[in-house]
Amino acid sequence: MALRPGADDVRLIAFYLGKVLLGLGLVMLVPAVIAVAVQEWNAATAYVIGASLCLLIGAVSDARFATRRPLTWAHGMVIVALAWLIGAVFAAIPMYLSGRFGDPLAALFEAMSGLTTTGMSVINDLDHTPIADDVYRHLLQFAGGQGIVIVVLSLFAAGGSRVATLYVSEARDERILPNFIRTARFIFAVAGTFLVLGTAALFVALLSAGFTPGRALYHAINLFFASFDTGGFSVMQSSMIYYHSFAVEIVVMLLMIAGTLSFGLHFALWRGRPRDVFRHIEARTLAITSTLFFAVVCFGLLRAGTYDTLDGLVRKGLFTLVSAVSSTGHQVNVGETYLTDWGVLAPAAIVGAMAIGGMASSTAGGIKAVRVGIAFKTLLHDVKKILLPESALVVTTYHAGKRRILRDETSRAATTILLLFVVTYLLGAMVGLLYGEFDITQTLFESVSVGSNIGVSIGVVSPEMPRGLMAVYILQMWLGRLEYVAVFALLGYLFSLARGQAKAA
Amino acid sequence: MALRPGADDVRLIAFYLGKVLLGLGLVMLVPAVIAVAVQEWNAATAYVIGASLCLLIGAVSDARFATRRPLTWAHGMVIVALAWLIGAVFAAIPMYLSGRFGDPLAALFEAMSGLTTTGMSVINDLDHTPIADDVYRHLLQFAGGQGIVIVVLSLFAAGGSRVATLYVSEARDERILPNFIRTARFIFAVAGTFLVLGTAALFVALLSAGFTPGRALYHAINLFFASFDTGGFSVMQSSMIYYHSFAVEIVVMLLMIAGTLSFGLHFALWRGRPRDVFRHIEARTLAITSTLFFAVVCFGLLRAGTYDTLDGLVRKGLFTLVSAVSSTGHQVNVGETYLTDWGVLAPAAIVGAMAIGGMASSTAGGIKAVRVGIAFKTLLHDVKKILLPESALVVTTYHAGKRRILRDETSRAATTILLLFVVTYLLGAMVGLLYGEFDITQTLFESVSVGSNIGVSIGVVSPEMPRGLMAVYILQMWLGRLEYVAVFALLGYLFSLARGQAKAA
Amino acid sequence: MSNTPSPFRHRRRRNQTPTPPRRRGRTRWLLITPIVGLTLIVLGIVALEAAAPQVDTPDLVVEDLPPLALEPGRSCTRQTDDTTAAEIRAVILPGARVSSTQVFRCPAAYDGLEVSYAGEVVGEVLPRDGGAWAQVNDDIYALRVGPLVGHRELDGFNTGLSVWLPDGLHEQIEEAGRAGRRGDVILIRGTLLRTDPDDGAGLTIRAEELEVVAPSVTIEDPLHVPQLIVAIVLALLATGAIVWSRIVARRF
Amino acid sequence: MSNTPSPFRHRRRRNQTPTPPRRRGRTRWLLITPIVGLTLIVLGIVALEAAAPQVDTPDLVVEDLPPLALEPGRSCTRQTDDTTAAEIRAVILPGARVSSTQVFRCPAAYDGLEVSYAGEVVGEVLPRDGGAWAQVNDDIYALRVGPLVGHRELDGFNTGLSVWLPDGLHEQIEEAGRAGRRGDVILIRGTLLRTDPDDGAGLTIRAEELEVVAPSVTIEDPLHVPQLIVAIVLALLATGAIVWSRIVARRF
Repeated sequence: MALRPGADDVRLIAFYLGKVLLGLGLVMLVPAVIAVAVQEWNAATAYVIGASLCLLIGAVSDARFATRRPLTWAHGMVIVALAWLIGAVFAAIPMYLSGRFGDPLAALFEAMSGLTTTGMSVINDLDHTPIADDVYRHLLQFAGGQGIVIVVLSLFAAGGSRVATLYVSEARDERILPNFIRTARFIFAVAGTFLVLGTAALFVALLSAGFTPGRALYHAINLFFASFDTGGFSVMQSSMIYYHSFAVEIVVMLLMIAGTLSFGLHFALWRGRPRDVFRHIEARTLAITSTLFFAVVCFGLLRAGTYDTLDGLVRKGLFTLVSAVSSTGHQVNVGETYLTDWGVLAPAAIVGAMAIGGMASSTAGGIKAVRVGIAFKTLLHDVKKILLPESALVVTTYHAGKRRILRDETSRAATTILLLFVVTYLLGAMVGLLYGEFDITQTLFESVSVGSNIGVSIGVVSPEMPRGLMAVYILQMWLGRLEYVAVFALLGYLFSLARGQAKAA
Repeated sequence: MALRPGADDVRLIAFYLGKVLLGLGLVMLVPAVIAVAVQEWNAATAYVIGASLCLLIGAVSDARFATRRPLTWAHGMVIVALAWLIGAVFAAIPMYLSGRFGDPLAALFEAMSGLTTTGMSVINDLDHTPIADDVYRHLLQFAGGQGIVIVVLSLFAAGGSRVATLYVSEARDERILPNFIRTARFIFAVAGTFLVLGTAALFVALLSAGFTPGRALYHAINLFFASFDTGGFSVMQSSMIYYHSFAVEIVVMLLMIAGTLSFGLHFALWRGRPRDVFRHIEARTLAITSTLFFAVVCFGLLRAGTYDTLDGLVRKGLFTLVSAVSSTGHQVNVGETYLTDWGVLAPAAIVGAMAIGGMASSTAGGIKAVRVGIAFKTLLHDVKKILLPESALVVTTYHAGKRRILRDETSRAATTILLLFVVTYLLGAMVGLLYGEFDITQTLFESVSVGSNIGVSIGVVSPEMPRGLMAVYILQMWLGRLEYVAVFALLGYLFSLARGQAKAA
Repeated sequence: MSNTPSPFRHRRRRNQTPTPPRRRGRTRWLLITPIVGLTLIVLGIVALEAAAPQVDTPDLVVEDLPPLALEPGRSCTRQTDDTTAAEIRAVILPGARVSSTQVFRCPAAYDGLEVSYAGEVVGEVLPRDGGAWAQVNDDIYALRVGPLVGHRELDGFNTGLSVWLPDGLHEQIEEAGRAGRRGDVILIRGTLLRTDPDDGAGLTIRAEELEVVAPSVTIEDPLHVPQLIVAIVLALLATGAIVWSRIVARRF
Repeated sequence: MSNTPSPFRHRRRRNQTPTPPRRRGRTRWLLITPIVGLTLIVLGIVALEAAAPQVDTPDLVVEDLPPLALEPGRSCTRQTDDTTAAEIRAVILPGARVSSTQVFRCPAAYDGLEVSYAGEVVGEVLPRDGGAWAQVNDDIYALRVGPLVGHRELDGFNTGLSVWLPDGLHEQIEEAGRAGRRGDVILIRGTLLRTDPDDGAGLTIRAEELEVVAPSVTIEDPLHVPQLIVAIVLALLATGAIVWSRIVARRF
């Protein structure tokens, strides 16, 4: 990486980015076709423009930069970091053409929010949005959640082995099957199964909630993408409130929980090894922290007098917590009421749950339960070392697939990333405070929500929000999704490039 | 430590704790004498009772448990952890007898606050408090700040070498002179010099502020203890507001800064090596973070319209920041006005500055600049490692007395303690929220303030505060002062003891 | 290209032969092209969006609504500031018209009060036993400028309340709003419940009276012809590029 | 005592000879004594404090003060809630009496207003060029129950405002409050400045009129005889213990 990158490296990166654009172009064809089918002509032309631009550039780069040079680890990092950025820029094109965003930055926010499965929205007048636009927004979550980068590369690239490195740099370092292609196929199998089952369950629940079959199917598919990919976009501005149905809420909760399970745990469940799930450090951490946070949320809501029935605690408190932990962001309350009607304790607990987020190797965001678990074990380990004579050997173990010994590098990596997340949360909140319009509860809530790719909003994010803050939030979503490492690699790469250029000029 | 401690160990610990009580008893004789001199008879009897109890128990333990057994590292830790607890309990006795605290817990809070140089006060009607009580409160800061434990032990214990271990466990691990006794003498020389110079400067400033010579001397001595030992108690409830004097504020600021310099840097200055100060990682970290925080405070105050003059930014903004960074806690604003009149950004910046706190090996509290600096270097180090090929050797250095290589253990220790502080801050804030009376700005501010032994208050701490929260804050002050390690050691020790007892029973 | 894995490149540079200038030039070109290209694309898209045909929607202003009880309405915070809620509650007369924004700023103040509320029914009316749920928006798109179709009067999110319409009332609603259609605007009178036990503690209004104030209106989105032309041209170009790249790929 | 450095003591215990029972018993005794002792000390101190002689202070209530402008007064937050400040400001009549607590809850509302303020001068009056600074408290100790001497009516912190008294006014103050003395209670009228430029942007009242409402009062703190007796006994015991320990130490 400290090598000055040459033209060959840039070509290689361009080649793979072209592949990503090809994939994105294909995704955009879906709403284009739907728009034609429902005769939304202006939407149709917008998606054709977006898709054409992606495919055009993708095809040109494919033809011009075709290479058999192997990918290094550094290349992989840079490609992933750039793919999310450039992907969001191109994904924003048809959004901006819809006329529902005040400026290109807002469209970029929406696109980044979709691709990173954050699910914060800044769209104006969502309730009158064309069907094609709705489908596209929800589809972006699926594309981003199931890893547009990996998927596209695994489909297009000649051999699977050399793209496996991309997989690692996207913070999904748990390879559950030896072969990369087989892993990708397993992920697709899981997603496909859930797609069929989840959509069917939602369809039934929506039918019984009073929807007509056509609308029920439409809502079911969109809800599935938003829930299982832990996105959190919604068809109606009122989000889950719109459905007035406990059945829908239960299915959505189950899908959110499924979405936050790591692929590794899905694999264990798939193979009928539930014990692996219960012993896994990540599952345990999440179970413990979520239980604690739920207790605090309940205490806070009861004490504040917000809800005094089991109904309220479950359908509002538990649902919001699950939505936060899974980093989905579906809301059963209007954002502002977290500030005005939830007291002081419950929102703080939600912020805590959001900061931790879900599991690594899933579409969930946040610090990730595994890092919190390992950081906790590290603390215990260090305390134990204090208590024992210096000569004593302290060994700490944890379960992650199998029993593992806690190594110093693991500890270090976990705490470093954890600290980076915390620092980003705080800086984001600080930037929010700079505007003076919001108080610290609001800016902290929102900063953690975007930094963890959650999407539950307390009302700071809106179409009218300050543009500087919007840019910071876009950055936070990108950093949070990539978990920093790939971004640092990109910065290092750009730095070496700039140095090379400066000399040549 | 995992050894089951026996009677010999308990005797050894009791012996040294007795020494600590002897020292505390001597401290209490000072207000007793003053009370007699100014004819405050009830105060006099209260201090005689406190001093007698300390001296009685100290003398008995001295006679009964005298031992020449060497101190182990574990013993040192346990003694230090217990010394602050038991010291605070005995120090609270004359306070409670003054009748100015609603219950013994409040008196314990005040005593712990003084000994740990926190400086939060819960005394009722401070403005009518007898002179002896005022002197005692301020003296406690000096006793705690200059390390009652070390000092007493270094004076009483036969040889200096075996108590050096205590010094380390109190988180002052930078031995600046090879010999312990010489180090202690140097610390005394520094404190003595500052005592003379600082009190003289304050005396002059107070005379010109309109005080009579007698009252000026009285205020000067108390202010010196509260400022140089980064305590923050005050003679009048209105704290620094009472003096209406920029000159007093400037001398106090200089004393606070002197108090937050580590003994190592004092030594460098003393020896005429200012360059060592500027290169030191801790000085640099503090300079950079304080400058940034000051910029944010100014921006926040200007934007909110709180102050629009240089006067306001310096005498209110800068003073409060210095008071926070040095973990002193002198206030130039009434606590509640931070909430009602400072906007949202400036208080957040103050919280950030308080969380970091001052330098290690000083009387300042908080995470400590050296840990923040090392954690930052660790992050840079890890990022550099990402950017370089795996085979490359990454070496990060920092200055601390001399140029040092950043070792993994140093990084690990720094980040672990940093995380513990952050977790404690958040838990303390969460407990505050449980009561529902305070919002998150208040509980976070106050939790960080007590956890860092600062003492700036936004109004949560008061004589009427919830008692559960008060107990939590006492714990936070104790943990913050000991920086966790000694407390963990104590817990481990108690655990092994309990196990031993359980079997014997 | 050197293989020295050092971050201190400038110190070492002197001892190396410079990289061939031609290659360096190509790298620069490879970096500048995408930046220039992206800028052009963004500018083009912005220009295209600005050229969209606009529609006037003055006839969508809903008039003759009762005035709002409070404007804009203060915020309260449960637990730490309950007095504000009490003060607001004290000034709301029975049956006064409230807005959704007001209610969200201080839900506790309105809990259990009899209020009026006016807005557009959006999405769909969801029939249940004994009545139906409707989402009723009272934002600017509902009451003033109409759905965001063919015009650019952006005013932020939709805001609205959930309304329970018992049998006998919801039948009056003909059409709910969706893309290109402003739904029926209704004026209701009912009880506002902060935690409706029949809706999982959701915030609802249980309507008792309903009046359709304005019928639903369909708005044509005029065809954006320049966008159509650009789309056709780009689609042709993209098809061509893909065909070409397939040919190249076969050769590769 | 074993030297095995393992945290898993219970696993190893079986293979060891048990520690001699006598020593174990002594450890327990060494642990229980301090706990029992500490408890006894705390109980004794609490009992002693409860036995303190009390004084009645009804004559310290300051009467005939004008009523407060607001009671208790709402809180505002600069920047995020400036409307509350404006609302409070609107209802304060010129010269109305304010309390320090009110002012701290919303300093912006009172900035520049002409107000009355009543309280006890505490500490000392600090003479400067052209006048003097005084700290004037209006808490319960100042206006109702008197200094916390000989009674136990605890009511929290002192609260008060800084007052600038120009020459001609501060001379009227005879004594400021301190331990065992309630200072002069004064009623002033003046301008409240949120950021007084002559006081480094401090919050002050610049007085224009002053009236001494109640003169200073000295309160005797009655001697706590039981406490005196306990002190003498303990002091003798402590002296004895120290002498004894010196003797033991010489032998050691």
